[in-house]
Amino acid sequence: MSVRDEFDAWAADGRDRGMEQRHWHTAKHVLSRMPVESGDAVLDLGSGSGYAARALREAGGAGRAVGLDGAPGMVENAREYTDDESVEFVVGDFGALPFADDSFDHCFSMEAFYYAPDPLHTLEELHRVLRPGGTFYCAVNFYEENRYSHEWQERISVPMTRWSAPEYRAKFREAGLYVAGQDNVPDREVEIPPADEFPTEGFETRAEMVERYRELGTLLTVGVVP
Amino acid sequence: MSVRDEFDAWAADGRDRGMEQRHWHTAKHVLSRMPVESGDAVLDLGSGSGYAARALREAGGAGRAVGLDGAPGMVENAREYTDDESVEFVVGDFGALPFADDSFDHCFSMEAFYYAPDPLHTLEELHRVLRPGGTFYCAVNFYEENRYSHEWQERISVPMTRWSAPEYRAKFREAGLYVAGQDNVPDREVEIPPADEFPTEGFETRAEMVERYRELGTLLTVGVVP
Amino acid sequence: MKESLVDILCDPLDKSDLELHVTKREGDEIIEGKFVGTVTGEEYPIEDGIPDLRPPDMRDE
Amino acid sequence: MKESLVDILCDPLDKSDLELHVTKREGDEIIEGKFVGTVTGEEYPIEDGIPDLRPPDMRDE
Ligand SMILES: Nc1ncnc2c1ncn2[C@@H]1O[C@H](CSCC[C@H](N)C(=O)O)[C@@H](O)[C@H]1O
Ligand SMILES: Nc1ncnc2c1ncn2[C@@H]1O[C@H](CSCC[C@H](N)C(=O)O)[C@@H](O)[C@H]1O
Repeated sequence: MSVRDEFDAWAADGRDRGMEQRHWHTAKHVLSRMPVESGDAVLDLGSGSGYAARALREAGGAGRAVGLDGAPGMVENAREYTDDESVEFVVGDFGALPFADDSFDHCFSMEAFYYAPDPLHTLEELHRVLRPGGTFYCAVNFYEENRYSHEWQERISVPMTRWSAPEYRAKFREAGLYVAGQDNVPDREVEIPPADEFPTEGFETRAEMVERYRELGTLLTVGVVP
Repeated sequence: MSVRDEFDAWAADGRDRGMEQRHWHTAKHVLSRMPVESGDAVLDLGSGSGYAARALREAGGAGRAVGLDGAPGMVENAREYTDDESVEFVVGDFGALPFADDSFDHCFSMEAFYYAPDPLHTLEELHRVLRPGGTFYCAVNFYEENRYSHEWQERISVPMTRWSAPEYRAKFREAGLYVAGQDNVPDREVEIPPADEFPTEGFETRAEMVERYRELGTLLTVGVVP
Repeated sequence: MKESLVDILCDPLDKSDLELHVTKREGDEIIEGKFVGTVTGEEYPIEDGIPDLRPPDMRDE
Repeated sequence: MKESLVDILCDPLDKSDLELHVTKREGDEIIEGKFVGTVTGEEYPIEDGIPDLRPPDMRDE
């Protein structure tokens, strides 16, 4: 199935808003670290419901925020949820970014990067569309160290790339980006039931759920264009 | 009073260990974000008891960690607390770093940078001693937005520079560094008494203490050498 | 989409410039129209205010 | 301090190379000695294994 088919279905059944709600727990911390200056142009790669582009404009002070997504249904929803002239959404593919060189000051991406058909090439594309000194804030919950995420591929028809944290650093460098930082941003908000309610649908034990959310959380890798 | 006089006194009466304990609450989060690769050379600027240099070697995998401090008493203590051949301490001043160009991969500094007699010059020096792509993780509790820190200068004889968060970003850029990120790292560990125990020695109300530690916390600015 | 977005858009295939053709506007907004690659000649539709800049072979319509 | 530290140290005044003079070693460690600036001629002591590379006017002794 194509990106369009898979994610238009998500957009149609409300999973865009569901993701926004869950991802916000860690995304807000990631967004608040970005060195966005008033007037900057920022890109949200794989924008889904568009919350990050909106937040970067409203709270972050960006002059222009652009969300790119490969699923037209996602982009339609994002546009509908947005009431800000300086937030724009574009249908486009991670494999062939439709942006001129040095178009953006910073780029954010949450739970989307690993869908890129050729992630190293996408890093090279980001290198191209970001100005020197621009940052790429790449946040993922699907990665090698997060063993709780491994089974997700079974439920998603689009192939996913599962790098480890060191692989993210190595690939960023291979694409010519500096690695400015990397860490696990914990989700402190998802509610974790008392121990006697386990096993649940998702976890055998409470300790596992604690590990998944409070420790592994979201893997953030920050790249900088030389 | 000189750096030596002020901080040798701190080293003599155990304030080096006291700071280590308090600063660790946020320093450990800052350290864990640094993109240190196995074998890297890292600098701890204003190393005090030396805990950060030790942590960067042990947990961070650095090949060599060097702590620099202007107070010989601090350096003596740090050396005494350290049992690792690859962690070294040097007496030196923030105003004239005794390191060759491109000597380090990364630099960490906690609660020390603002003592630099000319902080912009120190940023330029860091630019010089870090290799291209090297990062400067600059953590401070004394800064403009943290109004609870303003009075500290009254109790310390060495002049302190009180920049705001935007000023940190602007000065990093003025020194030729890229700004890769900035945020407030909360101290979630310091114990905050129940509301009816306020006013305390430090705070009028519980809300103030919550703001100071859980919200303002430590200001982290991350610079990258182009 | 706003007309100003054109400044940063390019042809996804070869990163060359795009030419904008507008068939419907609402105030500042471009609602219907298309982009044409100045080098590739490829067409990229703008519908309901949304430009579709996927490589043409990814548009399954 | 280890001898290998010399690789990254320089004269704080003009960043030129330093010459190492050792008067006491313990295994790999240099315990007593001094650095001399190859250009400035300034001396920087090593005492109890600790090199003092502050600019000389900041050493108040
Ligand atoms: N190759 C590709 N090109 C462009 N977008 C893609 C893509 N593969 C997946 N996507 C988009 O990436 C998104 C992943 S879901 C994450 C959405 C949002 N960032 C959030 O945090 O909630 C989907 O909207 C999907 O349509
Ligand atoms: N101009 C200067 N040059 C070198 N070191 C300095 C300095 N001004 C202050 N310092 C050192 O900076 C340290 C600040 S206290 C912080 C120590 C340690 N980083 C911690 O987190 O606990 C002191 O050890 C002091 O001696």
